[in-house]
Amino acid sequence: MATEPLRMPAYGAGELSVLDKLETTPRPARRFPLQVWRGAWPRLAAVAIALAVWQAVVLSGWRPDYLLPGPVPVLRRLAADLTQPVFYGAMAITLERALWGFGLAIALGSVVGAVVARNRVLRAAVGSLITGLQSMPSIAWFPLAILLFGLTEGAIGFVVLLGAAPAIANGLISGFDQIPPLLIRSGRAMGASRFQLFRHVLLPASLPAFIGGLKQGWAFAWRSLMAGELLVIISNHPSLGVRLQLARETADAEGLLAAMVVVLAIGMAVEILFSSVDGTVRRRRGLA
Amino acid sequence: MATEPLRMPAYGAGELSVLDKLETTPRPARRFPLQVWRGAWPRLAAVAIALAVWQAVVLSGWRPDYLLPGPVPVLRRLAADLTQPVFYGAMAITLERALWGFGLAIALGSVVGAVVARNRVLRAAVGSLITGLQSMPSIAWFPLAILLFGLTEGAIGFVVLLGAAPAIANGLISGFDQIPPLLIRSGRAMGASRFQLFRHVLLPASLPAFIGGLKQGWAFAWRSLMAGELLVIISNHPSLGVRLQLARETADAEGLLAAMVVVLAIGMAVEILFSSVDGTVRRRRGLA
Amino acid sequence: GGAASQSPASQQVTLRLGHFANLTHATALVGIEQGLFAQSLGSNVTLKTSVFNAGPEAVTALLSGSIDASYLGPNPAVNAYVQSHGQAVRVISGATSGGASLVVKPSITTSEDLRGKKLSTPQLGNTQDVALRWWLGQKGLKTNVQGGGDVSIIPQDNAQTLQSFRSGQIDGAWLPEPWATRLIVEGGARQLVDERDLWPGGLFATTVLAVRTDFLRAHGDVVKRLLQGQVKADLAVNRQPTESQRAANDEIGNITGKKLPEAEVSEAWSHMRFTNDPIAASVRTSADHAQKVGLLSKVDLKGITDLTLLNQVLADQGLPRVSG
Amino acid sequence: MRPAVRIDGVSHAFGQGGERLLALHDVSLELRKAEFACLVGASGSGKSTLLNLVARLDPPTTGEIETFGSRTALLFQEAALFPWLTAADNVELPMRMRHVAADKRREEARQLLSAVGLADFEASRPHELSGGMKQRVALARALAQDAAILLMDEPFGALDAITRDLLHDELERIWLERNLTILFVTHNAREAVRLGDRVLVFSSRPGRVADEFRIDLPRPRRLESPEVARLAGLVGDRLREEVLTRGH
Amino acid sequence: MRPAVRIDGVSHAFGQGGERLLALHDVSLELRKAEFACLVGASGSGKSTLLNLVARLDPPTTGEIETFGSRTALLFQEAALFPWLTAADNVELPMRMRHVAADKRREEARQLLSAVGLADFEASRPHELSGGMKQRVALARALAQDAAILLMDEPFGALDAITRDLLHDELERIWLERNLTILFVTHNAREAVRLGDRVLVFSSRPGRVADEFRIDLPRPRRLESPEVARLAGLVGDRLREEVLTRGH
Ligand SMILES: Nc1ncnc2c1ncn2[C@@H]1O[C@H](COP(=O)(O)OP(=O)(O)OP(=O)(O)O)[C@@H](O)[C@H]1O
Ligand SMILES: Nc1ncnc2c1ncn2[C@@H]1O[C@H](COP(=O)(O)OP(=O)(O)OP(=O)(O)O)[C@@H](O)[C@H]1O
Ligand SMILES: [Mg+2]
Ligand SMILES: [Mg+2]
Repeated sequence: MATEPLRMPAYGAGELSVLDKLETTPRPARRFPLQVWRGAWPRLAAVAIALAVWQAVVLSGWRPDYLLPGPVPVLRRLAADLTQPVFYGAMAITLERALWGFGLAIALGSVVGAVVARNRVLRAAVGSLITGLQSMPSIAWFPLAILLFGLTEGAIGFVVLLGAAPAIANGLISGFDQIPPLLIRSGRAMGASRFQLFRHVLLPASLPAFIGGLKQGWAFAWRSLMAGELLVIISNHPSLGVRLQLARETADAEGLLAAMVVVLAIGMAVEILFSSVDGTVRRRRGLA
Repeated sequence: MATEPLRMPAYGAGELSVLDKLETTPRPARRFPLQVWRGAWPRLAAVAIALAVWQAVVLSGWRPDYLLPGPVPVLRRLAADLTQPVFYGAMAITLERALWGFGLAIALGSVVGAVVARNRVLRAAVGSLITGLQSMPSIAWFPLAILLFGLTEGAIGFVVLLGAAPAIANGLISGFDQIPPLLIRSGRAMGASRFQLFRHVLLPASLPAFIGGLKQGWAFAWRSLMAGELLVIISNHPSLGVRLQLARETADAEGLLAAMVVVLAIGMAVEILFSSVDGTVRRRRGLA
Repeated sequence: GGAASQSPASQQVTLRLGHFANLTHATALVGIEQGLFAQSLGSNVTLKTSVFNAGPEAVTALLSGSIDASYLGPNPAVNAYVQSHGQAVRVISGATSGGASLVVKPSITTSEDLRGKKLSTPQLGNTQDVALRWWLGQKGLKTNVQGGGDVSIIPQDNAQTLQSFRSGQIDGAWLPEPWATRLIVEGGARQLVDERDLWPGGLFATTVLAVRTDFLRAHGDVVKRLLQGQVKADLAVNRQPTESQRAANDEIGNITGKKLPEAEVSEAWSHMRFTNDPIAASVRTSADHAQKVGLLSKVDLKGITDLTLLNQVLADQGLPRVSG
Repeated sequence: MRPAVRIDGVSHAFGQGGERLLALHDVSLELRKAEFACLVGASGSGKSTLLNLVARLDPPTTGEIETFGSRTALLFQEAALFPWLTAADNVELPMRMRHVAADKRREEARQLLSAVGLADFEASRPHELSGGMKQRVALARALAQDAAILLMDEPFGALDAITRDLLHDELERIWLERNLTILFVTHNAREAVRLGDRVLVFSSRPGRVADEFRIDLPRPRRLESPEVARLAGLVGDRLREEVLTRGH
Repeated sequence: MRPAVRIDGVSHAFGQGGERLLALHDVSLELRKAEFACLVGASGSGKSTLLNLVARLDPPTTGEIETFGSRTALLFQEAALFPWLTAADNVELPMRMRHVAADKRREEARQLLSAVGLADFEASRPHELSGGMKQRVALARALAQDAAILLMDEPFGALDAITRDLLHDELERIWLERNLTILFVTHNAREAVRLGDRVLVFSSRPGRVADEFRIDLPRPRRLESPEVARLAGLVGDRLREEVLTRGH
């Protein structure tokens, strides 16, 4: 295909001198710290407002402070926890399990979702089963997890996997469902094989929806993990799930709230991560 | 705007005689029972295969039957349950709570999602908080639920609401994010007000993604409910969540599996409902 | 009775032992913390402990062979026995007795005052739930499983009970330790009934040691050495209460990252008694009561205990045998 | 007299920093009330960009655009129909937004659709329509907006000559009847001459009005008439010159 | 000699039951190897439908289509670019699918893009391109498929006259060089005559080949030449007749 380029007006990328002139118009190139600040201030404001409301409720004396402690003692407790190495051990264990389980769930969920989405019979057969599994509470899987894996990390992983994989599969399926048919036809018209269509058209086209599915999947994984961590308690490193449960079991309101703050912070951090990936993806394809 | 129609070739809907001729070609109009059968057989096959595998594992003697009962005793137990009025009472209670809680979650989640999605500052502020809340395990909300509502149905509703609303809000947000910008511009070019844009463009455009979000929300609602039902136990009609928990606490494998079958069946029924709505929506806009 | 078969001394055996991280499991906590189990088991047995959060997981683990023996409450032990048609487990020793009471608002002083009130128990059909219903029945107060009757019984989670008691939504509860004490200390409740007063000799099972039947058959010698450890730990707990309290609390701190307040430990300690006797009679009586208040169908608990090895160990140490 | 549209020193750039692309540079333009102006220019010269700015979909990087309170309707280059609405509902939507009574808007939608030759396709959804049919529904929808200023981006690009001819007549009729101000982008110089009071020739990147032709031919004009062909030839030559000299 | 494409008694209907719409009725057609056939017809007459069938994107309701093992490339009426790929990546994709080496395909994509006048826009994403630019990227992508049969659905609809002229030359050159068989849908009768060996006139709903014109003018032809204009007039008249007599 030795197409010799035709002599044709090569439309340039604009006249630089004019662009330079435009640059002097009031649209300054944002500097980096400014950009960070623009992203951060609404979050900080939200946190500040939330803390203020919380403090106000506590100050109003609505409930005694052993039932509803204020932000100050809770944050003090959290700060105390943060000085203990055991806390970091616990966090490390929990996060490791979360990543492991979530990673497996992504793998399994994607494969199942991909296979099911494009196959009419399979979809009719197991499509609804996926949602059925998704609505199964984690504790129902405990006995099976122990039967299959004993008291091992595997059992926890199993619970997390069963919690998150259906959500991810569903996310992928609904992403596939929303691909404009023209794009698929375009891929087919190119002579794409089944796999190529998959790899080069379906997957990238459904990426934004898939990221949404991953976000939901993460939430499922995390909640399943908080429950599943009660299966195996590692001495000396009580995982976050165990901390939460212990705080609840000992009616330790401060401890519970401190643990909740940690859960919230991790959840928000993960969301920020997903959002930034999502933002990049969408900006690239002109969706944002 | 009294546009008098122009005399222009009105292209007809095709020549009927030719269509009649085409009708005789081998593409028979499907009859209704046939259609139902086409939808049902893969599901039935899947159930049959699942039961067969289960039975095979049990027959292999891998685990004693008090740990892993076979499908026959479990289904017999389920059948026995189904003859008891107390079972239906329990189901009624659970389903009522689910519908209530899910309904509230839809309302709250949609409003929050809609407000947050289209507002840059709010989105930066609470967007990640939503996912943070979503990853909070239900049990963490128990103390707050009791503080706010006491030992009432309200407390259960609260837990379900907090479980499902974030998922629904996230579904709507990610649906909005995926709307082709051209459609939004098209609405704006029509002079749509903020609300009209919302009502006539954003909402319908994000409907398929929103339905996906509702599906995820349902799963969250249901799982939260299974946990939340342990908050307020009505002994007379042990709700499904309590049944599940009791079976677990008495190491009653048969009972647990019977309850799991019920959960699975309900989850699948709900999915079939959602799917059919989703299918209609997508068919209408040429996505299926 | 189980025959104690011998595994060759050279063979390395792993004993997987389960327990909870709470005070009713003090014997296990002390035995582990002070190395008494490891000592008795000897060098060719590897001890692996698993901490459970609640009974159901312990039972599943035991039934599925993920652990070989576990300290647990009488309810889970009975469940494991009944569900496996009397095959899978045997109770081979006791550990703790007592430590449950009815605590109520200070304004309530007699059983008559309970009329029309709301009381909580940890779980529908568990030991305390049965005890409360039985006791109320004896006092002429009617209850039913629907939560109606003269006194309304609301089974709920113990932590939740403390919270709802503090916020005035219930009037009292029949609870195990340390919850009864916490309701007294943190909620201003008073003790109306100490469950010990209702049982002959003040003894009723709170924690027992159960072992898988398979393991008992295959490694009777190992189980016997485990029981030697249990007996040693029991002696320690009874003879040096202060030191044992510290050891138990240390072990709880090890596991959960947080120790209990010392006052709470010693208060709760005083409500319990530690004994090698599984007090199976109380378990059977409780099951009878459960049946009578309509919570349980008839169960056959004959053969749930196997005290042969325990009595051998006790005899070896010159201690009195237990009858179960 | 006040113009209908005033575009004053408008420049527009896309992107940021080094990646910036100047799409329009210092465009100034006035449209009289009830004027029919056609815009021709090379592909990528910034015609659509200009229309988007006039419709206030984006703010210009510099410069000012005024429409003096008149509402604008924009017919996009792509049909941009709402896939969840039938053809008739798509046409009705702008009327719903203006709170036109249901009866009235149904009737008008029907009339508009039959005016564009789609009387039988009221109930069809966009995905069931051919490319040219979609474009015609979009035209009907733009006309349903009842705006004083109509911005049309190659509205007849996907239509056959005959349909196009008929729609030229129709558009001219509506333009006269409603006193519309129209800015009409086309690649067809004849079409521009056939319809426009004025033909603006756009130069390429950055877009600028390079030249304009006043068309004084009496109406009705015919696409095939020699005068139209002659003027179209002039426009075409001017555009060719503009495109070819500015290349490189 | 065996034809390149054989369409034999093809009918196609959309929808089901009473809602059925017959888009094509009993279309039979053969394309010789290396033939350049143009298809003109009213909007909605079924031209796109026919192209979709030939590209095997849908099975015809009745009838048969054979392409005798040759691969087909379809240039859709809409550009149908992949929004997540840059212009260059879009053009490279069909080569990736054929496992062309990375260097080679990068080089060829560059050549194809500069052939359609988009050398400076390799790195742009579809949403950053104008309508005509998208169409040109799609053209480059179709050419990158290296198929023996090229199905083109109004590929130059959104292009200005000058760019169109240049691309006519380019397409003709490639067609000769690669011995392509081309089925080219257009609304522009002149374009059809300028390019085609044969011009097929499609009648409306249901679509059918109503007439065909063999164009024996020597190449290279010029769009403005009087012979092209004359033949285009004939084609246009035939189409007009077809459209107007078949309406009502
Ligand atoms: N969203 C965008 N981001 C970056 N560049 C853009 C964007 N939209 C348009 N451009 C660039 O601006 C220039 C003008 O585009 P525009 O769509 O206005 O052209 P046009 O005159 O309408 O062309 P056509 O006749 O092909 O439709 C082009 O070079 C295009 O690449
Ligand atoms: N997916 C579909 N479902 C139902 N009807 C359809 C569908 N696609 C096309 N049609 C109908 O088939 C007929 C032919 O459409 P087609 O797109 O082939 O026309 P065309 O000749 O390409 O028109 P144009 O020149 O406007 O692109 C039209 O009446 C159209 O409404
Ligand atoms: Mg344009
Ligand atoms: Mg078409």
